[in-house]
Amino acid sequence: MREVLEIIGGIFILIGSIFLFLGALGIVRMPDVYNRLQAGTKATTLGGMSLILGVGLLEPDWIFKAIILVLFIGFSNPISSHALARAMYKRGRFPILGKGENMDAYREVYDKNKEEEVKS
Amino acid sequence: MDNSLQYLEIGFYGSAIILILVGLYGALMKKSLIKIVIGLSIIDAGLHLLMISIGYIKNGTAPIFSGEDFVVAGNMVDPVVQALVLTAIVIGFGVTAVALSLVIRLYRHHGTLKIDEIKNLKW
Amino acid sequence: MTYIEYIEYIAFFFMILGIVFSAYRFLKGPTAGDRTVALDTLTTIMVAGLVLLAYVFQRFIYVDVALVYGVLGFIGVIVIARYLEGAL
Amino acid sequence: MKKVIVLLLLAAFGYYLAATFFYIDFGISHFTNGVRDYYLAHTVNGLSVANTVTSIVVSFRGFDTLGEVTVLFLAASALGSILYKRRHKYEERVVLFPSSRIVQAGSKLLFPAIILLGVYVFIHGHLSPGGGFQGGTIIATGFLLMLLAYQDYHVSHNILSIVESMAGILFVTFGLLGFIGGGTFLENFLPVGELGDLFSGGVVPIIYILVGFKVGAELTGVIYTVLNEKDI
Amino acid sequence: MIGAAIYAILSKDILYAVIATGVISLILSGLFYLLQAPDVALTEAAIGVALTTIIFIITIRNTVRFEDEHDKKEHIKTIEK
Amino acid sequence: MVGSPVLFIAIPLLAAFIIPLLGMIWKESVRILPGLVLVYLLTLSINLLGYVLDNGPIIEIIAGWTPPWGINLVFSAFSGFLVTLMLFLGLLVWIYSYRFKRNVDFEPAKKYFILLMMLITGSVGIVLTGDIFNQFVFIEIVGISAYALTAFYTGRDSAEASFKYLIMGSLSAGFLLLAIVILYSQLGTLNMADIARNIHTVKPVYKITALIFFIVGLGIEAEMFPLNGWAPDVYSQAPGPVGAAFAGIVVKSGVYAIIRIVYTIFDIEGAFDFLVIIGLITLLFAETAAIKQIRMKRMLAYSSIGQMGLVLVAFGIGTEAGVFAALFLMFNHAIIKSLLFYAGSYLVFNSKEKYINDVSGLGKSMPITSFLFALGAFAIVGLPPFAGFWSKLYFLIAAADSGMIMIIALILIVSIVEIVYYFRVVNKIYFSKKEAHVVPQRPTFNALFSMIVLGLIVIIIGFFPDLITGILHDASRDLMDKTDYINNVLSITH
Amino acid sequence: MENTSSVNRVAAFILNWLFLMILWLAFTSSLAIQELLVGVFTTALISIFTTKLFSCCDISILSPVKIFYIIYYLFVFLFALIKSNFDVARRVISPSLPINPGIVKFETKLTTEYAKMVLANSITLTPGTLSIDIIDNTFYIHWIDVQTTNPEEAFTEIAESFEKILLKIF
Repeated sequence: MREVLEIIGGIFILIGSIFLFLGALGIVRMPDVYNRLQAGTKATTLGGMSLILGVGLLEPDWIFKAIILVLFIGFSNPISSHALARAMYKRGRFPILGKGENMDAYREVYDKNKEEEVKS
Repeated sequence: MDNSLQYLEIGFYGSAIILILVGLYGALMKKSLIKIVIGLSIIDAGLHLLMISIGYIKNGTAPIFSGEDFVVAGNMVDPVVQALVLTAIVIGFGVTAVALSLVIRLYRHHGTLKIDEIKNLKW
Repeated sequence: MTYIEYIEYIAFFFMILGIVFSAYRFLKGPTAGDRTVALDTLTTIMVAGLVLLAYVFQRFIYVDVALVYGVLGFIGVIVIARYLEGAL
Repeated sequence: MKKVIVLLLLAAFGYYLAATFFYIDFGISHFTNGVRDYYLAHTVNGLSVANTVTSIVVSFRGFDTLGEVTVLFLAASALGSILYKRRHKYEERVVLFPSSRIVQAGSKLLFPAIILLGVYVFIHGHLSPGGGFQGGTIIATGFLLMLLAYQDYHVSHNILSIVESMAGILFVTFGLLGFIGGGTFLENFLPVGELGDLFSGGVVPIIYILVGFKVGAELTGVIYTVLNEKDI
Repeated sequence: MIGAAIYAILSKDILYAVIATGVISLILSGLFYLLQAPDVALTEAAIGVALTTIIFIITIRNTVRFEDEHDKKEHIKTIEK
Repeated sequence: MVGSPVLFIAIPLLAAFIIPLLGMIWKESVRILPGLVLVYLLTLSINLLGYVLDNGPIIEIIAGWTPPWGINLVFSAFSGFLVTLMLFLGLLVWIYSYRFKRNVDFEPAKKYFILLMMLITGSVGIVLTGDIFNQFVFIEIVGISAYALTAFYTGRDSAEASFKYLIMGSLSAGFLLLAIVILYSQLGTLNMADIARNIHTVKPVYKITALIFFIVGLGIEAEMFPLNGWAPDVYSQAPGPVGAAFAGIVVKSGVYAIIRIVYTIFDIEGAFDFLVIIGLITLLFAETAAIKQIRMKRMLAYSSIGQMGLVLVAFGIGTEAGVFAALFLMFNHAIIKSLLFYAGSYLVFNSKEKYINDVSGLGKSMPITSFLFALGAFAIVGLPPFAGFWSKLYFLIAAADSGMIMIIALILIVSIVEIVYYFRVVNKIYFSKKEAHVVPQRPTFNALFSMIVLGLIVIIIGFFPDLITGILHDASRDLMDKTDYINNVLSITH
Repeated sequence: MENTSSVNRVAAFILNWLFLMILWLAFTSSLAIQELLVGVFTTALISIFTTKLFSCCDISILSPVKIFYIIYYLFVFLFALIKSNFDVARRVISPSLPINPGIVKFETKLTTEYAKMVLANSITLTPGTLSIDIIDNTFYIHWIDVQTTNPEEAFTEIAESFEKILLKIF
């Protein structure tokens, strides 16, 4: 049983570290803030979760704290990246847009807010 | 375990001293008041790193006698410097807060953060 | 060296590479948002790294540090985001 | 030119520091009969506190901690007096507009958890890493999250100051209680208990809990003062 | 960490410098952890990551974000570009 | 035993924590309580001083751990004398500022009194403690309250002075920390007596480095030469009583710390010469700067720096007579400089720029204040019937005994410089035409009371110096006896 | 009316207490009697003070059906998360950076704040999407590889599978 857990834990750790690395690579390669956030959030969240879970599997006593940490990371990371994305848009850093019509649906909200600000 | 950390050990003193120097440079040379405060806090960071690395003992473990795996006292790192650094960090935070409030006051009074333009008193 | 130790080395290697990459993005990065993204990524990598180090040191109580780290790093990012939003 | 001179001076200073410190070898113990070994031995036998750092901070060098708490208290007072404005309204808005719904809901859910984490950290200060300062800081950070997420979240200034004062008074009183039975200031007068239990270490955890409350209230007060600081 | 420190000193935009101090204290507490000082690492993380950042940021809000006006113009130019 | 030295720290802290609570119920209590605390501490310290002079020093251990493991407080003749002096001056500062600026709001008044009390407590702690890191903590307490008190008035350039002080203060705190860590890494202990016992085992390079860092770190508080750029600005921008508190209390504790380091902890001979040199440089620099000043408080500040240089020179002589002279100088400086600050700040009360010229002709409209100022001026330059004369005399005798003839000559020249600039002010007060725009301000009753007390002390000590020399001899003997200190501290049992 | 609200408050208190108690158990990872006592006491104290804030769900969330759905949701979510990661990995590694970013919007039928938050978080963690803002019922999503700008189609593409389950839970 112990050996099986060790093997599974080891694989989890490996996967986790690779995804952490990919997340970091993603924020280097992507062209603008939003895409960087995409890469950074998803990859690091899964990477961190699986690495911590792997450690929890290796040491069965630690599993509760590991689960709490995993839940916490899974809960807080998207919130912070959402807050950051919203903040960047509100500052007027518009995303790079791909080919297609009406690609930026949020722009109208932004323009409306700006108008109200100017009025007041 | 030993090997993986061995390469890191060489740099601790060095990076601490470089941090102190960088902070000193900032505190002495920069024109902006906030930069000066940042320099001070970097000096503090370097000092704390220096103190902790002095207390380190190779292959030591933290000075905590935890319940499940009782560790003998022989190979514990120095707890005294850790206590000192704990105190120093909190004090440093207090000083930083006071410094920044003074910066706000100065900005209100002079409308600028540049140290060259704030010289009603001779520097 | 056992199987687990190999895994640890590889994991540390990847994490250090990750730290280097996010540090690059931090130093390069044209806007404040990019830097904050780098900070966020760095925090997550560090949390994971701390847990792994706790395993390497075989001290259960070290995990507390990682826990606190996760909480506070998150709040730090929120602080910066709120400033960038113009709410402060 | 000035830059060059300063850089040269800094280089000289750095060389001096490096020359001094590289002779203090890294990773070995430098002295034979220092206080360290006594602390390590007596934290278990005398106090039955698992975390030696805690026992040093609270008991062996407890006077430092008293001073340190005072420094924070003074820093809070100093902030108040430096940034004082006569027409100061506490009802003033802390942030300009509320944050998005996601952050609001998330912080609502996380806030009790963060407070619990802080409490856990300072209650277990004598068993695991952490203690009053760290726990207090975490609690203050939790309040910071709420203050940032909501526009109309308020912490009562009076309650903060009462908590802070009471914790401080109790700290000093516990110190003075050490005089009971011909003891000294801050001396442990409670049974020490079993190592590793939650109820162990005599007055050490009690004092650290008080420190936690005090630091939490102080730092929340500092954050609140600073957040209210705005040009009208 | 040293890179972040040098960056914090040299950067013209104080906001970036503040974020850099966050990075410094992040890595610093990692080093404390490596040096077997979890208490200190906890303190450094607790104080350095959120509290120092908020106080610095509020100072920036109440004063100015750039070291001088020239930098501000440059910054606006890069945003518009 | 009548009390415990730990009360000097514990009671003010307790009061500082109680004050915000009481202030919610009864607003006047924030002004009264600090005074009561100071009165209590003053009586306690006088009692303890009497006990100590008869029975030898009191060593107080804290938390039940004997030195070198725990922190200890040392109340000996030397430290007890300084503590009594500080508390006395602190009480006068409190009396003086009780109604200073009647229109100050409740909140600032509360903070002012808390900070003032903690300033005094921190200075007392620096003097009492027997542990170098504990001393660092107290220095930070003093520092933070001093920064806040300097910036107390929002109208002036006080924030600038305070910021300058803060930068230098925290840099010096860094040096202090470095010095502490070097000593700790070599000896593994932080207790002063334990360090002093084992200092001979340390390699000289670490000893010298640590000593230099210590002196640089503590020199800020003691207004030593290259590090005193903050002093004139702070003195001129801080509220009047706070300036007096700096000159009388904080500087004393800084000098005490340096002296303790040089005399007790380290055994380096060259340190004494170093003190003499640096003291002389400080003295010359300060006096030449003082004569150029056109503002009242800056002049007083430079004069204060000069006096501290003189004290350092006296300590640097290194003999018991020298220490005695230095202590006498410190005592006189504390009393007289406080008097000068009190009187001076009322003389220029309503003047916007605080020029010396603004005091012209005030001798008629403010007779008592002017008289007291003149008294202080005569005393501090060392005119015969007053207190300053005796201290300078003892100092010259001590210097002559050690064969430092050059120094005597220098000191006499400097004294002439002092006479010039003080007499210029006195001359302006009495023999110049009154300037039209300056409105004289009558001192409040409290201020007048504390000034008159100080003036009486100046006169009494001038005529009966033997009142104080007994204690001073005991104190200087206590400082010189290093082995006794070590034995006393380390042999204490629980 | 008064009665139900107080009942609700008690329910929220109990839920909050339970939540914190589970957290406490996980933090301490021990069942020693002292830890439990202190835990019960502190968590009760904290939940008294924070009940007003803690209003995510009523007591019915403890019913077995809902718990089943929560677990089911977690599985769906985990699957999506893993898929999204491989998606990101593919995009990051491939040299040509196959992206076509844009912002789309769609409406949701969810009403409570918490449900929206969970949905937004899930969207952030699923393939190629990042929620930027919620205004009333409209989600604004940054999509790394836009396939359609039509709100309904975007909804089916991104969020439908989650929303179905969330509607059952909240």
